[in-house]
Amino acid sequence: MRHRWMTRAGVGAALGLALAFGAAPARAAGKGPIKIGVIAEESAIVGQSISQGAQLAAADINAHGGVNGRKLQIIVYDDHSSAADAVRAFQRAAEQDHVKAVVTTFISEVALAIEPWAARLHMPTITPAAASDLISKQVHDNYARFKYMFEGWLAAPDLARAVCDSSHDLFVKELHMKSAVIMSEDADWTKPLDAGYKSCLPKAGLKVLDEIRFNPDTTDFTPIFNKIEALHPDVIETGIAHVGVQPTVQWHDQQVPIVLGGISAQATNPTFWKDTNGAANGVVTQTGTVAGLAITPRTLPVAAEFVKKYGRFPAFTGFTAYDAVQALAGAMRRAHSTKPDAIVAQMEKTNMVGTLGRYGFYGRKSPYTHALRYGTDWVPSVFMQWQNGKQVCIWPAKLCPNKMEFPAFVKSVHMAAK
Amino acid sequence: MRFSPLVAIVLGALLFGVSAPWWLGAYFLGVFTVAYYFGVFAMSWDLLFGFAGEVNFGPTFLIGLGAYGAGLLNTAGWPIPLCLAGGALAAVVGGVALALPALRLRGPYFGLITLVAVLLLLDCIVIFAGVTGGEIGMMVPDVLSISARVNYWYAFGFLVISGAILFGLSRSSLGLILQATGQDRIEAAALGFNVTKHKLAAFVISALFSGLAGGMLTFYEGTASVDTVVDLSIAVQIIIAVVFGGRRTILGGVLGSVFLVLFDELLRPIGQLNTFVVSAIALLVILFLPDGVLGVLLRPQEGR
Amino acid sequence: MLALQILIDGFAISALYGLAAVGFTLMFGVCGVLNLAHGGIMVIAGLVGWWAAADYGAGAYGGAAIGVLAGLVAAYVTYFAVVRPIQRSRVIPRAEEEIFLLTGTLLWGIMIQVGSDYVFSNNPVTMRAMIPGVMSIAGVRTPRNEVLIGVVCWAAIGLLTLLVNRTRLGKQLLAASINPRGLTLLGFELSRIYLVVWTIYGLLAGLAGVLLASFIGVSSANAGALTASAFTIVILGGLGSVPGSLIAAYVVGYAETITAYLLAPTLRPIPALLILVVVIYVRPQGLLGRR
Amino acid sequence: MAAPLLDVAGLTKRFGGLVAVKDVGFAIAPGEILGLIGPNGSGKSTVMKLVMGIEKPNAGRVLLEGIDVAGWPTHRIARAGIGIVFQHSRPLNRQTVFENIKLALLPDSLLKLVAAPEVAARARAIAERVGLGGVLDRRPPTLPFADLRRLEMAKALARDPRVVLIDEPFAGLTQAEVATFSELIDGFRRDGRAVLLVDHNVKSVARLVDRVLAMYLGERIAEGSAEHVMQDATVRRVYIGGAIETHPRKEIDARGGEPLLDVRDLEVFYGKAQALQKVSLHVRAGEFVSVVGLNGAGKTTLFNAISGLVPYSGAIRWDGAALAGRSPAAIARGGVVQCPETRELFGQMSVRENLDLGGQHLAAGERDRQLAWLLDLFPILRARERQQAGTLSGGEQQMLAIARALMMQPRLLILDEPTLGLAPVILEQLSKALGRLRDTTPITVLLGEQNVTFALPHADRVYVLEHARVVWEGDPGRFAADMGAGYL
Repeated sequence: MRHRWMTRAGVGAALGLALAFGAAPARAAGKGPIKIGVIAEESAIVGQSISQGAQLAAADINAHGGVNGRKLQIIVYDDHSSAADAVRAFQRAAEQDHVKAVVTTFISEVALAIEPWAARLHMPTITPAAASDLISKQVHDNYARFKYMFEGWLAAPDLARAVCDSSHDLFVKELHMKSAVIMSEDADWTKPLDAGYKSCLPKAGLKVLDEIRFNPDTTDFTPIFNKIEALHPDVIETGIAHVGVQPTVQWHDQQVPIVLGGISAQATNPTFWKDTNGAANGVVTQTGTVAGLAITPRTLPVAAEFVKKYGRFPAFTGFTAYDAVQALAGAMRRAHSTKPDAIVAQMEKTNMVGTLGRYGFYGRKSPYTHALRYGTDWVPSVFMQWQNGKQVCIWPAKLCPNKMEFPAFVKSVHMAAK
Repeated sequence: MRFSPLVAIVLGALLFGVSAPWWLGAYFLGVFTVAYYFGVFAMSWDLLFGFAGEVNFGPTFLIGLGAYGAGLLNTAGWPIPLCLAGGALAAVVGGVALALPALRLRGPYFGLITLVAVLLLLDCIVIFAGVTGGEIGMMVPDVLSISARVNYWYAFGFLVISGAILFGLSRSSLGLILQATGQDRIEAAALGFNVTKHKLAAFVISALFSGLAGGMLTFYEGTASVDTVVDLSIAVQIIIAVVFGGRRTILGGVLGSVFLVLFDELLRPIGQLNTFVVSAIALLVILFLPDGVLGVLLRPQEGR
Repeated sequence: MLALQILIDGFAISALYGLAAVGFTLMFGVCGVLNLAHGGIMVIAGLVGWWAAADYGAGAYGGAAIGVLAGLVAAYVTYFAVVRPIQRSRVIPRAEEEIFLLTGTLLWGIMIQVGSDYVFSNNPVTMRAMIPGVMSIAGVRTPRNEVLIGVVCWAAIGLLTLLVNRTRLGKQLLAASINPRGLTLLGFELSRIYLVVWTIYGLLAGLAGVLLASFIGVSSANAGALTASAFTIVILGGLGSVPGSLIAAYVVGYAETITAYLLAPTLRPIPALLILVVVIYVRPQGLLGRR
Repeated sequence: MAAPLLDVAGLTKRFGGLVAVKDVGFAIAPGEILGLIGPNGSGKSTVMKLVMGIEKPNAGRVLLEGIDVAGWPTHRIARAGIGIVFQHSRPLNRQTVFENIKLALLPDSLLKLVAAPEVAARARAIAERVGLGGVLDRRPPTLPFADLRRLEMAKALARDPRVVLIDEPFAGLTQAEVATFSELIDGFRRDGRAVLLVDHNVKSVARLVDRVLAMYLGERIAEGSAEHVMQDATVRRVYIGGAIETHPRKEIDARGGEPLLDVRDLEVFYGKAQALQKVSLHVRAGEFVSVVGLNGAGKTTLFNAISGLVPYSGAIRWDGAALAGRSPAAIARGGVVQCPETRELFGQMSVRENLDLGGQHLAAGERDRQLAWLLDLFPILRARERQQAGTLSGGEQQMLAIARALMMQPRLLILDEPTLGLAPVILEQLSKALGRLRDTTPITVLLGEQNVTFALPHADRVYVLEHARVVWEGDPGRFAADMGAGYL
């Protein structure tokens, strides 16, 4: 009896020792490669593209000699799109794996949960897709504390501007449309987006008939479409990312006779046509780029590499993550350091040719400090339309000569023309 | 007096816990910090299930109330200690609300109600995403500390105190009476015990510790999210931790929690599939070792 | 016009809710098992059906058939790998079998969800409409597929009703739900009856998953929500009561549709939950449940 | 006689439409032991629950030392001074015997977390008194059955109740143990407590009680000394039935050869309680065998073992092959069909549906013939064909249960306690049907009964089961002479 629990105690001690040894290498963070953490949801294509884009950038950088004589190493963490998992992964990245910078998430709420941790742990952090203006607003309002956070994609107010600019050209000038309904999921990033829509769409020539916000859990969109149809708008300007497949398929199956435009993040996925069984035909959305489009000289080579390495064209986050890592590497090079404050100072000076346009951040005077610059001289923001299984670029006209095409049931095109 | 294996295990665990900050890296300290809070969840659940005999499938209802209650108060500008108290109060109110049907219903119906309570809380959080952050999570302004060590000590201290209180209660007169009411409420009443009063007490105690731990976890992580404190998968994790560690042992839940959290973390390199593997292991334990680890370790004692 | 629209829209979604719930309630009624891997099984059926139709080239109907089959296989695995070992275990105390079954199936459901996450990603997918196009019902434009789904759901429910009430096998199922011991004494093997129920259950869940994929789409992330929704409906209708579940499915379906039309789409799930809370406190056995 | 400690009057309890207890009253003085007897379903257990507050009475009063406690919650009644010893003991298995007794001594308080010091001494004293002094540190699962019953006694004693209710005090105990328990209960009398012993029959409690109250179908049928009640005509009719008739069939007795059913040395345990002890019996093809015995003697256990529903040791052979290892359903399909005491009808299905289920194993034509024959045998079922089985009267339900079993065309029909809770006029109909069954078909029947008058007329042979053992075997003609007096 007595020796029996002695063995048990022995087993316990062995377990403890194993833990101690397991933990020991963690302290020995030497002069090896410079580590960059990537935290995103691997099960989602948008998230997977983030880690793939980052890996690709690191491979390119390492092929050209690395950074300050050291290689870049990407460490990927899966956050299952949960704030808590993301924070836990962030802590692990900072404290256990000693990364020097973090590229994370396409969800604004997750980015907002990470932002205070970036501040607390002084970790240069960039989100390649989260669009909420709150992220950059916090940097603006409390620069000393939050300066470590960067938005590597257009903030929501700029996204709204892009939608208004393109809508003016595409829907008002070309199709003579007059009215729109805003249809957005209830999330942090759509609040500034909707506000932007409401202020700039009328200026662009589209009267806003209604704003419909819905639960991101919604699966049945029939009532929403019926409600919108009753208002007889010419176009539905969306702000959707959590949902995408379902509203698109139901729009198609129910033959809602109204153009579906705005921002539908899932529709930018190359797999969207297959996911919707072709229901995406005719859908217009804002995106980063489409296959075959050369926004800058870097766009096509990176896209080609991506297809070569991962077998398919990435979601737009593949490009933004690629650019984010390039920007971080550039900042480290210029700073000759991996110290957080030095990286941040150099990041702010970034002015490079990215894959989606000229890459740089708004300064401290802008209300959106550290958000990506929007504009024809910077990132122009491309609009695409699904046409017979292909993503076709339709705006801006300078880059995209293609015409819009709509399925026969979208009657609002002809009604407006008359 | 014989030196019981339980004492040896507890002493070993305490030694491990106290010495850990000197030889564990910051990150693993963080892992244990989370595991300790889960340990309190598990102990609170075991008090209700193992002693009062109430199968509560919704421990996360109580935890979520505590976490979100504390978080919302913090957003409103309250200091952390008051927020924790407020969150615990919210959880206790929730515990009483759960106890009311529990006292009227038998069999599967009570279990169902606890599940519905979680769904309801989940929907409320999603619907009022404006204040709660919805499915993604709510950021709270304050954290306990940003030092992994300090956080570890908070969690460890909280675990030891809660463990001592809950284990003490389970071995006290109240624990005896609770077991009697849990096993057969008619017989317990015939022995002169007011079953309603004692069950209510069990719910309140369980809710109090669940809510406190939920609030503490929120202020450790800086966020309260559905995925960490409300989701049914968390309830499952708690139940599994208890079943794995040993039902009706109170302390077994801590063992199970540490195992689950640690394993989930150690298996992180295999990527998305870590949850799959941990679930599979837990399923096997449930199928083949229903008495749990501590149950097996302590078993020889009974055969005297 | 609006009323008619609500009537038509609510009908199909309610029928789908009903179909997803009857298998679940039948399982509890006859076998006493609350299968918390329910949503996972539906998701598997939908995802495999989509895969077979889109990638494997089985076509809309072939994909649907393969999807239903996948649901059946998933149900069998649930039974043989999780439920039966727990029921036959010598080490699990009988009194605690219930909680072991619930945690076991819940764990298994998580494994299904994470596994299909891994294989299919959590992107929502939709199966091609079996009959594309729209038709006009009293002036309301309705997709033909939605009509088809309503018809198929009710055909399946009708077949199930016929099976239970009109066939010898059905009588055995009914008898097993009332008094399993009595049935044993009449020389019927309960294990065979349980296998039959799991088969019916697998087919129903598979069909519901496939229809769901073609109506509103499925994603591995839906697994928990689908279980919860079936569960809510079954509690509301009364555990084990098939007609109760159907009534509850329509109550929930229409409550949601009406809210979405008349109040706001964001508030959609609220009324159904409020009804549920009231029912639980006032009539915990559900609308048609027996205690 | 001293003023009664417990004074019950006009106690009535209805469950839905069923009146389980109707206007029952009794009084127990300090130091007095009252036996409350009645067959299963007579309402005696309900009376006990009403006194203890486990069920709430619809009418009547329960005076404890002059205070009406009727309708109080159980724990208040317990605090007021009534203790109960349950028949099925459910101790806390993870705690020691000492802790189990200590539990019963604890105050009903949330705040007193540590037991008062005198509690331990009290617990030890009580343990000594009931004979558990040597096993204080053991855990209940390791204790023999009798000690578990002692533990129940100890728990009831802990509260020092003025009134003690004891349910089936001697069930499952050996003769030697019965003696020590009798002594223990007698001790309660000497303490000046009022004791209510609840049991199936007078015989087991006769030596102990001062008075006996007999119940049947919820009503009091007799009261008085044990001898008086045993001689009471109504009581005898309830337990034994009227005059015993027998109709021996000579040709059956002459037939020897291999028995169809052969039970050898059958032993069954429920946990630690022995329900059957070395029981052997056999039934030959075409025979009508009755097993008589009071409730709790082990009849149902015997039949359940034959049907494969409970695990057993010993051998049960059917038609020359062992039944062990076959599923209950397979045994039923093999021709051994049980019509259980609980009837196990499908309450929400119609009479016809119940019968059809029984006949599902038969070919279509055969099934129709069997159904027609059975509806002739039980004409009342023809009239009720579309009615839900659950809404039938008790007698009709019993006939349906028998008919449903017969739909399977059994080679051996096991009938367990068919008379349970039935009115005399129904018994007569049932008896006639059995007679016709015996005389017109080659069926083999194994009947278990408490009611001797019902069991004997058709029997070819009789076994008497008492206290888990077969104590007598013979032909019905000799039963009255050998067993008639000692049966009750």
